[in-house]
Amino acid sequence: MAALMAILKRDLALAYRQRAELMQPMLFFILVISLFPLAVGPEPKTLQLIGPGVIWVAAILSSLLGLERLFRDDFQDGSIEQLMLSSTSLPAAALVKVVAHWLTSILPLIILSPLLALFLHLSEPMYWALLKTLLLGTPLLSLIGGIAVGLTVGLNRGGVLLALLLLPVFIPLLIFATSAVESASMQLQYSAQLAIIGAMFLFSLALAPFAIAYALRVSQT
Amino acid sequence: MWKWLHPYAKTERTYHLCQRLLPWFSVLGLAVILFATVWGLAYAPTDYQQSEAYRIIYVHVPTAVLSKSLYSAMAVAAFIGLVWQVKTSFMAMMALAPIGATVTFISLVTGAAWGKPMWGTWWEWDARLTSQLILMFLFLGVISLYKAFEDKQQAGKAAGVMAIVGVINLPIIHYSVEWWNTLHQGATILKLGKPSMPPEMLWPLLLSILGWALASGAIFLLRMQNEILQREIKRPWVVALAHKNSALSKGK
Amino acid sequence: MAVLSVTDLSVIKRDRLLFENLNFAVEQGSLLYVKGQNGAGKTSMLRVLAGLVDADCGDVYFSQQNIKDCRENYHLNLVYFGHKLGINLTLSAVENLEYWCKQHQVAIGVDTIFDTLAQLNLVGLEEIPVANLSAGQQRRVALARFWFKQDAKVWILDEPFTALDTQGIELLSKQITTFLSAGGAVVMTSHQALQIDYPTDELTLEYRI
Amino acid sequence: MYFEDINGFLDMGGYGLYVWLSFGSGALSLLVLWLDSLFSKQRLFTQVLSEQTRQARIKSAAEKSAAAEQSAAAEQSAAAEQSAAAEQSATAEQRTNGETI
Repeated sequence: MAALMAILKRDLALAYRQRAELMQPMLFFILVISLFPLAVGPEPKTLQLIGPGVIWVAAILSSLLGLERLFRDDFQDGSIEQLMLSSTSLPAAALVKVVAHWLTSILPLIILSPLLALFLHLSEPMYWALLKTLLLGTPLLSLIGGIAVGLTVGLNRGGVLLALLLLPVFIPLLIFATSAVESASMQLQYSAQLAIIGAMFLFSLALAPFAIAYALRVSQT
Repeated sequence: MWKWLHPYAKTERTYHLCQRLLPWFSVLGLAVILFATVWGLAYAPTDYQQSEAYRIIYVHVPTAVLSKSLYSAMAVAAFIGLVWQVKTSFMAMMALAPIGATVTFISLVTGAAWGKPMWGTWWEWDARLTSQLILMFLFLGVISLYKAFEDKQQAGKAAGVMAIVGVINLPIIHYSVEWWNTLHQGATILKLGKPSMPPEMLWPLLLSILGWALASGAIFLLRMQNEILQREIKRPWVVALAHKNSALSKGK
Repeated sequence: MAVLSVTDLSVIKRDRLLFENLNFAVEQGSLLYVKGQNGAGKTSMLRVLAGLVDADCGDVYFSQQNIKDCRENYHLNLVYFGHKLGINLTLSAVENLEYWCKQHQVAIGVDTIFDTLAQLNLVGLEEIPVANLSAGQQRRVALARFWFKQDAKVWILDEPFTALDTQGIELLSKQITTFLSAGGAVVMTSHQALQIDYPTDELTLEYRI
Repeated sequence: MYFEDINGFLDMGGYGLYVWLSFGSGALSLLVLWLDSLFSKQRLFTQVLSEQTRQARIKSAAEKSAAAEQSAAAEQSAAAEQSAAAEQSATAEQRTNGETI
C-alpha cells in the first residue's frame, strides 16, 4: 500500500514539474473546439446541436495526445523494469499509474469544460449531462488506452498507431455519451446511457489492470 | 526439456497438413463459388420488390457473414495463443487477419453498391454498414500492430491482446451502433432481406456462403504456410523445401 | 547451497536462438562472470535470470524454488542493474532513491541516502534533477542501490562499469567483494577486465547466427 | 436460365452497373488476395535460399578468421612454448556454454 502511494505521489510530483508538457493537450482541446464555430458558423442553434459531439471528439483526441506519457518515460528510463522487479503487484501499480494520469491529464480537461460549454452555447441541463458523461467516461478512456500504450510503448513510433488501435474501440462510448447530452437537451431522462457507460467503466476497471500488466510484460521482451 | 523444439516439429506437420488440404479447398471453393454465383445471377428468380438488384445478395451476404466469423476465429486463435502459449496459434491469427480485412472490404463495397439503387445513396449511415466499417478498422489495427514489431513472437502477443479487446468490444459496438441508428434514422431505411425467402433464392445463397468460406479456407491455408515459412526460415526442412521448389521451377 | 540455478535454459529472440540447454548454479558467496561478444545474449540471459522475461524453455530457481512461484520473495532478495538505469531524469537523486526504497521495501532514512551519495562522490548533487548530472554521475546514483540492499541474496549487474571513472570502478568492485564475502551471490557481465579480487566462475556465451 | 438473352443478363433490369460492380469488386479483391498469397510464398522460398547463402558466407568468414588466429597462435607458441603452457595451467577454470557448473 505504501509502495502504491509512493507511485501516486511520484507521478503527481512529476506531472507538476512537467506541467508545461501537460498544458499542450489542454490547449489543443480548447483550440480544436474553437475551430468549430469558425468552420460551421457562429449560429447558436447549430453550435448547440453539434456541441456535445464536438466536445467529446475533442476530449478523445486530446486524451490520445497525452496518453503516451502514461508509460513512455518510465519505460525508456527503466523505471518500469525496476517496478516489475519489486514486490509491488504490477496490475495494482498499473492501476495507480492510470489514476495518476487521469488526475493530471484528463481532469483539467473536465475542469475546462464549462468554458467550452459557453463557447458552444450549451444549455444548463446539457452541461450537467456532459459533465456526468465526462466524469464517467474519461476514466474508461484512460483504462483502455493504458492497454494500447502498454503494448506500443516499446515501439519508437507508436503515436498514430495508438490512435488507429483505440479510436474504433471508443466508438460506443462516444455514441452513448453524446446521446445522453442530446437527451438532456430535450429535457429527457438519460440515466440509461449513464448506466451503460458506468457498466463499461466497471467492466474495464476489473479487467484492464491485468491486461495492462500483461502488455507491459510483453513489451519487456 | 525440448519444449521450444516441440512447436517447431509441429509447424512442419502443420505445413504439410496445409499442403494436403490446399488443393481440396481451392478447387472446391472455386467450383462452389462459381456454381452458386452463376445460379444466383442467371437462374434464380427475380425479387418483386428490388428487381435484379437483389442479386448483389449473393456476394454481399457471404462476405458479411464471413467477416464476423473470421474476426471471431482470429480472436479465438489469439486467446489460445495467449493462454496456452501456442506459437502456431498466433500464426493462424495473422493468416486470418488479411482475409478478414479483405472480406470486410468486399462487404462494404457491395453494401454501398446495393445502397445506391435501393436507398439512392452510395453511403448510408446504416447500422450494419457502420459496424462493418468499424470492423474493418479493427482488422487493420491488429494487422498494423503486428507489423510494427520487429520481434514476431512479441508481435503475436501484442496483436493477440488487441484482437481480444476488439472481440469484447464487437457486440458493444454492434449494439451501440444499432441503437444510435434507430435513434437518428427511424424507419426511413427500406428493410432488406425478407424473413422468408423462396428456396430457389435461398439455395444459391447458402451455397455461395459455403463457397466463400471454402475459398477463404484455401487462402488461409496458403497464408498459414507463408507465416510458417517466414518464421522458420532457417530450419533444415524449410531449406530442403525451398531447394525442391527451385528445382521444380527450373525444370519447367 | 545454490542460491540461483537454471535448468535447460533456452532463449529465442527475433527468431534467433541465443543459447540453448544452459545449466548452471550460483552458490552463496560466488561470482559468476558472464562473457561473450556483442549479441551473444548476455543481457537477455540476465533479464531471464532476473525474471523480467520468460525463457522459451527451462526454468530459473531461487533457493530451489521456481522463480515463477516465488516471484515476490525472489524480488525482495534481488538487486538488478541493467542497461536502463531506472532513474527518472526530472526527479533528483534523493527523490529517485527514496522512491526506489519504498518500492522495494527497503527501510532507509533520508540521512542514509545522503551519506551513501556522499560516499559515491556526489556531494552537492543530491537535490538537483538527475538530468543535470553527467552520464557517469547518473550511473553512480543508480548504483547507490547496492549500498542500500546489502542484505539481498542475489545481485545481477549488466555492464555496471560502463561510463564509470577508475575511482567509481574501484568503489563498486569493493562493494561487490564485500557483498560476496558476506555470502551474497553475484551474476555480472562486463567488457572491461574484472578488477575484483575474488575467485570467479566464468560462463562464456558463444555468438550464434 | 432466367434471362431471355445475354443483353438482358448484362443489363440486370437496369441495375447492371451495381450488380456487376459488386461481383466484379468481390472477384477482383479475392483474386488480389489469392495472388498476393501465392507470390509471397514464392518470395519466401527465394528468401530461404538467400538466407542459406548468407549463412554460408558468415561461416566461411568465421573459419577464415579462426584459421588466421590459429596460425598466429602457432607462431607465438613456437617462440615461447614453455611459458604459454605454464600460463594455461594457471588460468582460472574456463567453462563454456552448456556445461554444468
